[in-house]
Amino acid sequence: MTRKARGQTGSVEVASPSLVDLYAQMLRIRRFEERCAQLYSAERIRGFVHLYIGQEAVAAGLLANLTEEDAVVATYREHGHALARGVPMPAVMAEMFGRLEGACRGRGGSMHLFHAPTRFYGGNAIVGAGLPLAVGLALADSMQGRRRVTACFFGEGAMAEGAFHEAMNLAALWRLPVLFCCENNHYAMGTALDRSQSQVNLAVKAAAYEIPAWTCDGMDVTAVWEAARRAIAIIRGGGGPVFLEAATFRFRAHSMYDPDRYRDKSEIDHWKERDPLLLCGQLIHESGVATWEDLASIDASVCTEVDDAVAYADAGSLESVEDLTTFVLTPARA
Amino acid sequence: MTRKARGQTGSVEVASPSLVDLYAQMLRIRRFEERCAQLYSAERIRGFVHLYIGQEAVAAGLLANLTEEDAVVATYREHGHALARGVPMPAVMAEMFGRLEGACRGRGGSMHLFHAPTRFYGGNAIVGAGLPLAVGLALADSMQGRRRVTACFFGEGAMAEGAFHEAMNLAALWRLPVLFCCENNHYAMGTALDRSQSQVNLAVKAAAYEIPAWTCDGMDVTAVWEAARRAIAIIRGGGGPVFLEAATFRFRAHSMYDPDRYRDKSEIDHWKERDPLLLCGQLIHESGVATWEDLASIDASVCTEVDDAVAYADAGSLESVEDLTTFVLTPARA
Amino acid sequence: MTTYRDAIRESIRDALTRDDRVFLMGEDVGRYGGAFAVSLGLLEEFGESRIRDTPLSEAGFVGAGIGAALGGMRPIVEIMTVNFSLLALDQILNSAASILHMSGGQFNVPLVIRMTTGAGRQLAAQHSHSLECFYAHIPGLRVLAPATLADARGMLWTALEDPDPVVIFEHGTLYNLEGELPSDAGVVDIHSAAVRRPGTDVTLITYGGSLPTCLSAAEALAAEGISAEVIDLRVLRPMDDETVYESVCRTHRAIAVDEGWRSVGLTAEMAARVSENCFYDLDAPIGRVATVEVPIPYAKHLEQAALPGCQRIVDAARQAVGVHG
Amino acid sequence: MTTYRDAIRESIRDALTRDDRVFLMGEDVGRYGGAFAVSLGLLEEFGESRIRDTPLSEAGFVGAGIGAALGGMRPIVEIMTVNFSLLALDQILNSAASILHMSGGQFNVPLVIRMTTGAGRQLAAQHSHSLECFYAHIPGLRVLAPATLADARGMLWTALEDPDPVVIFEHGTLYNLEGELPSDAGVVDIHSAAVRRPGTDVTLITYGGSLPTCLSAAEALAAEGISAEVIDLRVLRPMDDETVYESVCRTHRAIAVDEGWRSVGLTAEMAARVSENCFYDLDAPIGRVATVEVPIPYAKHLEQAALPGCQRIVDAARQAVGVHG
Ligand SMILES: Cc1ncc(C[n+]2csc(CCOP(=O)(O)OP(=O)(O)O)c2C)c(N)n1
Ligand SMILES: Cc1ncc(C[n+]2csc(CCOP(=O)(O)OP(=O)(O)O)c2C)c(N)n1
Ligand SMILES: [Mg+2]
Ligand SMILES: [Mg+2]
Repeated sequence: MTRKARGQTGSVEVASPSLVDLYAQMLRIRRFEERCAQLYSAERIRGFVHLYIGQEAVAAGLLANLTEEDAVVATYREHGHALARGVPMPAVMAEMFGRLEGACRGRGGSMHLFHAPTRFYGGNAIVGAGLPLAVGLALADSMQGRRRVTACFFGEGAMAEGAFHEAMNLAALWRLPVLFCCENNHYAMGTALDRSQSQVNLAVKAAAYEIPAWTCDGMDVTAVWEAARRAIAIIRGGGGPVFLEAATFRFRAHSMYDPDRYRDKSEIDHWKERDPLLLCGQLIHESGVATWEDLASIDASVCTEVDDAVAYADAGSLESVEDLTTFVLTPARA
Repeated sequence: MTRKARGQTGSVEVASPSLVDLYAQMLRIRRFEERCAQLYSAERIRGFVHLYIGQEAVAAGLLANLTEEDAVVATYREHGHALARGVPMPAVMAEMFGRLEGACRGRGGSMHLFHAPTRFYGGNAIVGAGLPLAVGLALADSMQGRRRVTACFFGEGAMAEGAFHEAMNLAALWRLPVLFCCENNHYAMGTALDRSQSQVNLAVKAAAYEIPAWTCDGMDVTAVWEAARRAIAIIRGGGGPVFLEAATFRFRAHSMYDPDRYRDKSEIDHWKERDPLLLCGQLIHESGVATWEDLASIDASVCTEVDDAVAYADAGSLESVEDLTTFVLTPARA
Repeated sequence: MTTYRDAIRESIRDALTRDDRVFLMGEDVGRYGGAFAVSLGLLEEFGESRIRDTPLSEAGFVGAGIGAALGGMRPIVEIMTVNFSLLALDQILNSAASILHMSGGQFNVPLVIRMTTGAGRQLAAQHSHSLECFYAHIPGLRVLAPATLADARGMLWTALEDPDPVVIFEHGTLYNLEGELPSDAGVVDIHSAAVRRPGTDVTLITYGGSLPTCLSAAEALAAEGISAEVIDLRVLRPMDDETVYESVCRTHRAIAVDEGWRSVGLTAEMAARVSENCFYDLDAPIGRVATVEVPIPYAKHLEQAALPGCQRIVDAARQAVGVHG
Repeated sequence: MTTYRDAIRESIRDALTRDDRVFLMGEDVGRYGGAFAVSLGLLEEFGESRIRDTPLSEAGFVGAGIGAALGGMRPIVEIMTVNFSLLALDQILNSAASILHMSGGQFNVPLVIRMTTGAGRQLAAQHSHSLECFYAHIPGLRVLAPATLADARGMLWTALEDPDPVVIFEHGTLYNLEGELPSDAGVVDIHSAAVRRPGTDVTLITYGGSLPTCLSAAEALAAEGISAEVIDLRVLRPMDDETVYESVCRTHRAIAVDEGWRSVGLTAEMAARVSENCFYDLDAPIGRVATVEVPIPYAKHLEQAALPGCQRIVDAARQAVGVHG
């Protein structure tokens, strides 16, 4: 995806990505995570791993609107956001292997991907805790007169946390440039939205903070892209924060530990009919911008990218145990 | 004020208090606190003391709707709620003197009045922390099939806390019998409402939780009484929680430590024109239910009640230092 | 054969059957069956009202548990893990632990809070905490750490009979612990520590998830002719001193072992009490084996290097008895 | 003559003048002038953006401070008092203290958090906490406790130059402390403890609000011919051991003094370290003078009975040196 930012003050324009770009981005996430699942069973990856499969359109569509200068705050379900943001796939895979070559030298793992070059601020695994961080990143930008946007992703379950409430109020009160993106996949672990929140219309809840809020189809990458474009135009224009709900669904269990007893197969199958890759592929086909063959060759190159990432991670080294306590406090520069 | 409760299942009716009763109740609070202020300057009362003067109509009007079986949760600004709920004035004054005869044996002080006989659950001094307690008290009632109401008082500043958000959602989700009463006195210490919340229409904010919510004139005791009556009818009818905003104002500083630099005298004077005692007195006069002389004699007897409370507190004793650590853990009954 | 997980489930089932004021509340305790499958099946048996799924609102539902306890119920509130309990710490300290005292003895808070604790499963910095020390610092709480099947089965029962708030820590690595449990297993005391292995040369003082590690360390030490006594504190607040002092005055040496971070943690309290009260009986300084002071890293080799393993305990014991090599 | 309060205000003013990335944020720091009048006048001087009043949202604005630090600012976040800091503890532990490590060294969090601590003003159970021990337990934080005018003036400066999160505790009873301060008073080190009064018979180890109490205790002891050395830890994390050990190895006796509750608090860590490292130099067990384990009562005589007063310190020191009377 081509991005260009016209400095700090001039207007910022992001070239629209092609449908094929978006498709390729989603496919990278899908194939990467399918491999992660295999590697988890093979015990090459450990800890908690939360797959994003089914939700790819949200990260791909929204992040295509950001410039290098913008920032991203995500959750423990963030492989997709990291990849779509441009964190190199080998660095992500190596991190999950616990390697020194990983994005965080193996200290973070699947739930804590951080990447300075792309301003990717985690990888936050305390539900709701990322929202105040995003508010602060945006506060820094607004105090420094920078026209950057901070995109903050979280699930619908997080909206019950006090941190959501406090962060929304602060962002609205101070008119900060935050794009709050709620990925409503309808479940928080085993808890369905209507059993966790009295207000199931999430945009209505967000609007109560005097924040412009709307919903988009989180399975249609073009719909997400368009909705995010609108939101970011408002934010960059100084209109303060925007709340965007993306209605989506996770096709896999909450984590690799989850037997997924609480959802009917029928419900999952119903959503799979609107698999974001399927929808986007059809759109591409209908619009004729590419052929099924083209998509097949994209798949091939994506698979190669994943293979290479695994090989890179495999060949990686381990942080020395002597360095266990580095990065706790920074040694005083004598 | 006469109260009667027809047991746990039958319909519950509370006789309407007379205007004069309400006036007397407010006057008890006013005179009590005027004396507290003097006693604070005289260093007979210490610690933090938050006066309720100006807001009397809210506690008096709302609590006149409760039965003995109902519960009350208040804040650190709770002298008025305690008195209007029926906590004996001598016990409240003795508590502020730190006496063994105080409502809490001198352990709580002004900010922590508790009283089992009237189901008065504090006296909570962590802003917002009382709301989840109220939700739990109501949960206990609903699980036990009791038709009680829990009235929970808090300030508009507390609505920015995460605890407000979490409690409102739980109460609405579980349709619990809580009356959330926000006493909007327009300031949280030195912070005006519009500088602390993006949404200054508090009922709109509350309604976003799918909770019936409205505002009443917190300076007019009859308006508060009527609004609370409506709310409690819904709650007792099984309609779940209700949010009631009472628009009011504190005539004194936030606490005895506060120089009150952040408010114009003109703003305070403007509100004093609608002093709840003044408004109620006029109403009584116009409606002719009592004469100025009657009100003067009420004042006289209230002053005697306050004198007696002070005398009682004065004559009180001190908890023995040997008992310092009682009420930390209950000794196992051998 | 039963497991630690099953023992806890049985004791919850017992309580729900015995007393209709008891209910279980927390995130995913119902439909999901509990993040660690502790409450699996209870929803079907007791229904939605008593096996109550909550939203993600730790402060809210813990506070609601406190209120429900004040309202006459006997709530068992599950905080999924200690890592999330900080969000409810204000409610636990400033309300649950303080109301009895602030009210001058008028209101007890008969609340039981259960949470999983500990590291060892490569869950990284935010999901590997052992913060028992924070709770053990708070007057007004009773803090328990079941490390055996009998305690997993019995402590909850006794806790529910306590009029005051009780916090129970279940170490994540213990859930699959297997063993026999008499069918009539029931209440256990929640006041005293227990000697889990008698010994004469050195006392290993520990609790919870570190008990198995200390028992293996004692085994290894025995092989070298060092007889280690292993004490399971069981109750982290209020602590039972007598059992510990009696042991140390016999062995003249002690090692405090805890999976929490070292500074201002539980090993500090154990060491401070013993050195204050057994001063003239100690032949060596009290060793402290705790977690290295670093946010727990994800990589297995780094995580293992941070945690107190068998070897570090053995080395500390050797040093205490003056054996080096 | 200046006061502790003025010294802090001056150091904030300095920082705001020196570095435009610095700003002060918290409840009532602006219009109100700070709950303890520390920031009085700064709003008029620096404006609303840099003297930023916040809503009642401790988790929210502390988290925002962390984010702002990540975004290149140098925030000074004021939590009105330690009593409310529990609402932000998750942000402080799981974000501020952990991000540098979780990110493998990519992101520092140059945040300074200030809060008032302590009891003694009859504010009762919820407003009288001394929870420094919780923060001193957390790897990734630096924890400071200025007890003198020079430290009140200098520690904030040094803290703002630190790339990592620093938590500063200001004891409420110190704000009116008066004294002389050189107009050029500036940075101080934030690594070492300081001997505030030299002595030969016993070492009193303390910090913050208990320093004045220990100095009066030393005075009283001197009158009886007992020479007490008084050490001000200054830095609660990471602790400076050398200064303490050097002293205790000279005096052979030590008393740890802290206004926090006794169990699993800072006196435990002081006692554990000293008994571990000065074992063969100690002539008596280390005494611990801390707050009685009870929610602080409102009544003055009960509150005073709970807090570590001069007399309890004197008695502990006497006992350590073997004088009874
Ligand atoms: C504060 C907190 N409480 C509980 C958890 C355990 N937990 C992890 S993810 C999750 C569900 C979150 O649901 P949602 O916000 O909808 O995000 P999703 O997982 O659906 O993407 C829970 C309960 C946690 N990590 N943090
Ligand atoms: C969690 C918490 N933060 C801060 C404080 C300090 N404080 C006490 S009252 C108050 C203002 C509360 O305002 P509001 O909720 O409107 O109630 P009011 O005092 O106006 O009645 C503040 C900031 C506190 N007690 N608790
Ligand atoms: Mg979800
Ligand atoms: Mg107010």
